[in-house]
Amino acid sequence: MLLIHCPYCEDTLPELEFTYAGEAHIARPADPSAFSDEEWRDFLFIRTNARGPHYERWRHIGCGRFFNALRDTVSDRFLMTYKAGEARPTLTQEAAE
Amino acid sequence: MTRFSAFSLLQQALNGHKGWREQWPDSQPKAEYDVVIVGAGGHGLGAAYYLAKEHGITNVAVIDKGWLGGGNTGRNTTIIRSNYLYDESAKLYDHALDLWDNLSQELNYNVMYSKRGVLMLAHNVHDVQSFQRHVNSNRLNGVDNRWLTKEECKAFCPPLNISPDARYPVMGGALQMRAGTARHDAVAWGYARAAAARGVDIIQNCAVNAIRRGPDGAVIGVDTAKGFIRAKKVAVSAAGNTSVVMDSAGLRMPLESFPLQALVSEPVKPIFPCVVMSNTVHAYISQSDKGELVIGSGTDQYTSYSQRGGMPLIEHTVAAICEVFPIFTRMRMLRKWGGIVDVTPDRSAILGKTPIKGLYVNCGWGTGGFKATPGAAHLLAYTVAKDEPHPLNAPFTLERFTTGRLIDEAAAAAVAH
Amino acid sequence: MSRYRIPGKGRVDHSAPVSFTFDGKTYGGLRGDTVASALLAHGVHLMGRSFKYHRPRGAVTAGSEEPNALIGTSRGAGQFEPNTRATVQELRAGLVTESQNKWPNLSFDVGAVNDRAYMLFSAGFYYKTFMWPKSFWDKVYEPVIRGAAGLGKSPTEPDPDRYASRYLHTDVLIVGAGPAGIAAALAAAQSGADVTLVDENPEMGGSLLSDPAVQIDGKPAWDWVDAQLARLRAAGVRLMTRTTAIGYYHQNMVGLCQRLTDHLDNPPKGAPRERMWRVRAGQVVLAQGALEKPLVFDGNDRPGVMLAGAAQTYLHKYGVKVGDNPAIVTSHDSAWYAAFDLADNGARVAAIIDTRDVVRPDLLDGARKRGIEALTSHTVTTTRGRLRVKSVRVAPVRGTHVGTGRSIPCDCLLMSGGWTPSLHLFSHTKGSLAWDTTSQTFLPDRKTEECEIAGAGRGLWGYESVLADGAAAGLRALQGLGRAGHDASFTVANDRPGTGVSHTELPTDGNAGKARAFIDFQNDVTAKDIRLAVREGMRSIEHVKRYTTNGMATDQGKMSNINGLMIAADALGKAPPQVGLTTFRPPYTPTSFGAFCGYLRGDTFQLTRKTPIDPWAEANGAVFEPVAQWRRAWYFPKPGEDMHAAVLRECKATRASLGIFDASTLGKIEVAGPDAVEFMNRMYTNPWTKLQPGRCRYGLLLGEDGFIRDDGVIGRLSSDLFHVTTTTGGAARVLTMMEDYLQTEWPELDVWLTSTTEQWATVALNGPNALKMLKPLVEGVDWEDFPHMSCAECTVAGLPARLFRLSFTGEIGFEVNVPARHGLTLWTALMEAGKPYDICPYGTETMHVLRAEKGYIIVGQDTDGTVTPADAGLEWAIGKAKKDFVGKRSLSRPDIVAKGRKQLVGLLTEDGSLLQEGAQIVLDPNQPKPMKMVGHVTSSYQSTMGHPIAMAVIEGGFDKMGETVFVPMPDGVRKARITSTVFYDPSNERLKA
Amino acid sequence: MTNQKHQFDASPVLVEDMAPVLRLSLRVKPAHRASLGQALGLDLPTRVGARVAAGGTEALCLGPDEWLITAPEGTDLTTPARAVYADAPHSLVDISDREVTLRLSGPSVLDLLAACCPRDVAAIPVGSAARTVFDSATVVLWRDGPTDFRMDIWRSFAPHVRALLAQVQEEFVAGL
Repeated sequence: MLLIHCPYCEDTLPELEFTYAGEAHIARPADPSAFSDEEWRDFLFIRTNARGPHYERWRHIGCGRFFNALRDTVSDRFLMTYKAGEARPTLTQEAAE
Repeated sequence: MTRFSAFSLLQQALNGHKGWREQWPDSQPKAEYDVVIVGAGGHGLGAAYYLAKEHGITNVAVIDKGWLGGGNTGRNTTIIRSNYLYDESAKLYDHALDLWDNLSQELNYNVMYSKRGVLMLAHNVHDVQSFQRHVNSNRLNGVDNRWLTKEECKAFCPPLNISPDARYPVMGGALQMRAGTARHDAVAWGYARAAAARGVDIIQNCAVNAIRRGPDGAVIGVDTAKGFIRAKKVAVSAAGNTSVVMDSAGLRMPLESFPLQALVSEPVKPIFPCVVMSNTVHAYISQSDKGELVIGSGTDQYTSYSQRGGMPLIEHTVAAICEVFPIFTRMRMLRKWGGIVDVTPDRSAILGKTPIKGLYVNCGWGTGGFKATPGAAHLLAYTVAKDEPHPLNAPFTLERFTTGRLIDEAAAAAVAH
Repeated sequence: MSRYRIPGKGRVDHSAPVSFTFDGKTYGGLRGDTVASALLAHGVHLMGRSFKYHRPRGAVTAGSEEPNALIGTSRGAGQFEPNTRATVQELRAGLVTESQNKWPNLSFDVGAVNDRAYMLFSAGFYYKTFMWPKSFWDKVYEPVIRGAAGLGKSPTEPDPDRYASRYLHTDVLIVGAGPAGIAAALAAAQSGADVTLVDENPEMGGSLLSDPAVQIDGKPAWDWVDAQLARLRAAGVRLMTRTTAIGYYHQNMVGLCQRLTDHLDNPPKGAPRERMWRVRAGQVVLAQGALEKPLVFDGNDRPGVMLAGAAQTYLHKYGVKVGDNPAIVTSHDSAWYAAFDLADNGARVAAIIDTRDVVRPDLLDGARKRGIEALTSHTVTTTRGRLRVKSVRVAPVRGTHVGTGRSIPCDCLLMSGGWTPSLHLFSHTKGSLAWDTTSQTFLPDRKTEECEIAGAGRGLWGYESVLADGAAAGLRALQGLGRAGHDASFTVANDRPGTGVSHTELPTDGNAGKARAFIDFQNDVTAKDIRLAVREGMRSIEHVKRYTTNGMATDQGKMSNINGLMIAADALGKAPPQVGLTTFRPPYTPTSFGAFCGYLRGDTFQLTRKTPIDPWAEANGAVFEPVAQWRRAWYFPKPGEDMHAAVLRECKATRASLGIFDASTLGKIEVAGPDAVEFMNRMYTNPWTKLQPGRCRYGLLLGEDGFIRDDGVIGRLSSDLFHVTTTTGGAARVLTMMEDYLQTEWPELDVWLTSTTEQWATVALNGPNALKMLKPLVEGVDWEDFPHMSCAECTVAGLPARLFRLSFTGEIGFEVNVPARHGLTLWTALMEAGKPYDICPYGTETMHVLRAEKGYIIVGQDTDGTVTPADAGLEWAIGKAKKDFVGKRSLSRPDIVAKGRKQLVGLLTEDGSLLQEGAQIVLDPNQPKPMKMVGHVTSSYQSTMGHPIAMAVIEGGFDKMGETVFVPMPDGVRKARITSTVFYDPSNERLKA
Repeated sequence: MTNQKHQFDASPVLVEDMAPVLRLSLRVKPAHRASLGQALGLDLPTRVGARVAAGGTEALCLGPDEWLITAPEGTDLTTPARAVYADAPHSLVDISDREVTLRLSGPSVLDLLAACCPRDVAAIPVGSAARTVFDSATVVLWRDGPTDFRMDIWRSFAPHVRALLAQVQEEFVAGL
């Protein structure tokens, strides 16, 4: 069972208080009608499925907030978590190690 | 290759089994192949075998980053069935079932295909409606699947608890008698041995780092840990790692990889005569030839390549099994392990050509890949050889995610009201 | 007094006899015995039969790694368990045990014929045969193979025992309470850290309990252990015995299985049998020690052949001599001490046979002093004896060359092939191992978790170094927590340091082809099987393991992995690390399913939600159905009524006058804030801007993929307050989906969502008399301005209420929402007020029928996640003017606008028969299989109109109105006409009134 | 109810039903937290889990824009809140009946909670609270004293939680 740091509660808590919410930073287009079928497919279905650091979303039952995380999908180790709406942080070397 | 038979076994027994030769050589890569298959699981090895046998294409390499059969082929709960809801799925899996039926003889390798019957339990009115729909559609598709009352379920599987006050009372079930289990390792080994005998190179412990494309965009080969290997046709059959491999060819996939856990109990004398699946409580159980209860669970909630998986899910799976089969609480878990399953948005496979010339893909089997092994292998071989899909896998395209023609086995079971 | 028990010796209580039965025979033992030690005290070595060859076997170990001595244990009805390790099961009064995998009995087992034909049953033999004739596989071969499978028998009755679980958060968790673990605990317990020390055995002390002569800081080993445990207790350290660390999961989560009652004569009422601890530790210290390896030689599996360390444990812990006349064969110093201890306790040691050319002089002196023949550069080439070893054949050995041997009589043979660090838990963390050439073992290398490995688990030997290492590990753990502490040192007298060498199978002076040197005792895997597997092309240890089943027995390779690896590596001509080690999987030792279940059994397996009105339904004979997490009243049968009769009565009563229905399970969401209407416009397909406060509207929710996800009637209570209802099963999903969009996509909106599903109890009233009956009970509603699809806050029967006028039946209908605590009060008040109208309570089934007659869909039944609003004939619910809403873009995808989609229509059978829900529909009933199916029946009921009705999705159904389709069923083909889905009161006359 | 004498000889924990109170869910953006607080006469805390009390009214911060407010039944907080709605838009929803509240107290209460709460309950500071999970139920856990807790449970989940608590209590009685 993972331990996850909630950036809103500023507390590190067991996975059972969280639900996974898929890949992060896939913004819904302001005007979907302007999207081609291919662009819309990418938005709906295409996922990075990264082997290694993966930008993803979780929701904490405690505060009810969705937030973002960078997790290594090989070790399942969380490299960082940050609030929804914050820009995608670039992966620093030390964080990766 | 020594032909396997009771006679050869006896013969060898008398001379101390000195005469057995290796079942497949440890091949080193050649500079060029007609077809390179990435992933030496049952699907990839099988595809190589059918390429050689049915299409006369023998200059084939199957490349794997690890040992053959070391991925999901050797990590699953070996359930084989074809009683799927949508025609496309039912026909695809039934094709596999037909091949399973003769696989031991075909490969001269006993894969122990055991037609013990697969019983899918209905726990509420919605399940009943959904399974009736399965049963009826299967019947008209000529796929064996029939409805059992809860009493008939109990008679077919005595350890079953059909008490009405159970949290998830059994309201009946759908039984496919032709379905069952098989010895997973034997499938990989059998295909490997038969493919190697027809000249296929099986290259183990050789990671494929990238799929290389020429100026015209077509595939020209693969970069591997053992150097560049030229090939005009590359078929990717790498299960959980498909996204990563395809990405190297510049093709992003509608896939996510999740941990899937399974476990076995200590071996006991025969107690469990069939395979039972309960999608409502996410528990799948059968008893192996060795006597172990083989139990599968649902996927963990987060994507992962760790092949680990957490404790809570296993607790819920075991609890679900003990709720449906209360006599098993004093049985002991012997071993639990995890695999990585690649899942598509509609929970159906992708099997066919890609927008890239010479690149073919077989992925997205989710938790159901093992049962499809001979069928997927057979159809992948066809698609690669003919450069066009077989009618059976034609619906399982990448394009469906653009056009919206999904084959949504998951949604079809969607619960609401 | 049992023949092999040494009076007064050991840690067992000689004043407390305990009797038990084994295969029906009663034996006497002592409190503190295991079944194995008690049987050995009676000279009983034969305890089991092997899996494949049914060879007679005795206990080879004294611990949880035992592969041979597996027995069935029982306390009474439903309390039987197979495959219990006799070396672990403590005696308790009335314990009933039996041997396994034999017939008719343990000393004469017919299954042993397999042993005669062993040459046939080579590794992987079953892959090579049983294929002809094909039909024989199902009918003959497989049934026979399965019949032979398994060890013990499965339980056959439900288990009356309870199981428990607990979370624990601790600073330092130390696994293993041997010298290293105790020293680590002492170090970690400094400066007030919260420390937990666990051990799988009933007593802490580990190997020290088998080495009483050792002196630590001037104290005899046992006194030292007692003193340290007292110190730890005083320091507040949590000490847990009979507690096995079964798995090491992410981020220092360790699963512990604590066995609470299996050793008790009479467990207290309510006590759980086992408790699963889910421990989250800041730091973990693994001090699990090492496991002794068997030597691999012909006949190394006979009863009486045992690990030397085990014999030493039986002697010191249980006061049991495993034989009067033991022979010892070893490649490690440790076995010499076992020989000495046995000799000092009256055993006549036949000989110490050491494969090494050079042995420490002090050991040779020790043997000489005791008059024990010591044979270096020698090996055992075979053993004799049927159910018990009688003699061993001993021969000088130089490399692989064996000289002429001689036979040495003995009544047991104690072997030691050296020791393997127990690294199972470390491997669970995916920590890497490194091969140590000097000790010929794998040692822990790269760590992935906050953990330390101490003592023999790191390949150390001898108490002084192990104690020092444990203390250092404990200190490092403490520092890892950012706390300080000082290191400790221990002085050890009579220490027992040791080294040894590793072997593959030992050479034999007999017929090598016939030699049967066992590696995996339980699965009957021999050295020859490993070499055969390699010869057949199995190059990875994983392949070797799976092909031979080496290491797959219930000891999970604790006895066999390293020996198997050494031989595979030798056969491959590679160094062991190049061949690799199979992954250790949790659990560390087999763990009961019950322990994993914990509280998730029976009533507490998974929660069942009940409404405030549920008690009334139960008291009034309702039949219930599970819907999502809820149980809902399905129908209310009167005496003698079946479901069909009850439902038809409920339907008719409602249509004729008045029906009452508990709708409390419907999901309810309060959508409030200045941007509420904008939010609703974006989420739902419908337009909301023009909906006036006090009015309601049917709302349709899609997924972003354009398929129907949920629906419900939504009331606008004020300009910025919506009362949203969802399906029962959809409530949580819908709220999460809404929160997701609000938080992630539209954070700028001033609107908030609150679940009020359980704030309100909801009672639906339907029927021509609904209005008449309700009016007098209501205050605060202007009936002049309260048409169909209105809502208001008011009081009903004096209770604060939200009143909705809506209908899911086609009759005049209301939904009364009152605060949940008043739900039952409201219900009874309405039942009372409804008496003049013969008010009729109905359940979900009647609700389904009545809505179907009006063609109202049920999401999840008439839709299956692949249905668009157009498919369901709900395009009218789409706000055409709206530029965007969730799912809109997907509705214009090529295959969504394509012809021939399945569309929701009504069906009436020609012969007036009832169609089966889920029945498939075809246009040509005479076509061959596989048939082309054009759709299926989604809903089908006996209706109040005297004939059954059905809904179905059919390809191009809207253009097929009036056409005939066919429903082929096993008992014949039904003909049905495609109709509108609205069967009842199409003009909605009845809603007006 | 809550003021009855504790008797630990039966079991080292006491589980009691508490009388209903007024329970409101307040949602308001951080920018308007202060003015809402003023209107309600509370300085709404900003740290998740923190509580403030004034008079009989108490506010618990459940999230960055979410507060759980309790007060004696009959207290009118809606009117004052409504008064500032125009300048401080918010949502104030009566959820008094959504949950029921149990009081859990006694020397072994931390062990009782540890049976089904995955989080480290002992680490919840006295005087604060947390929304967390108890087995499969989402609950709000108020720590009023070292061994004194309140647990708000959705009404339909309460029987399940009570059944679990009862089983654990029997373990305490059995002494194992």
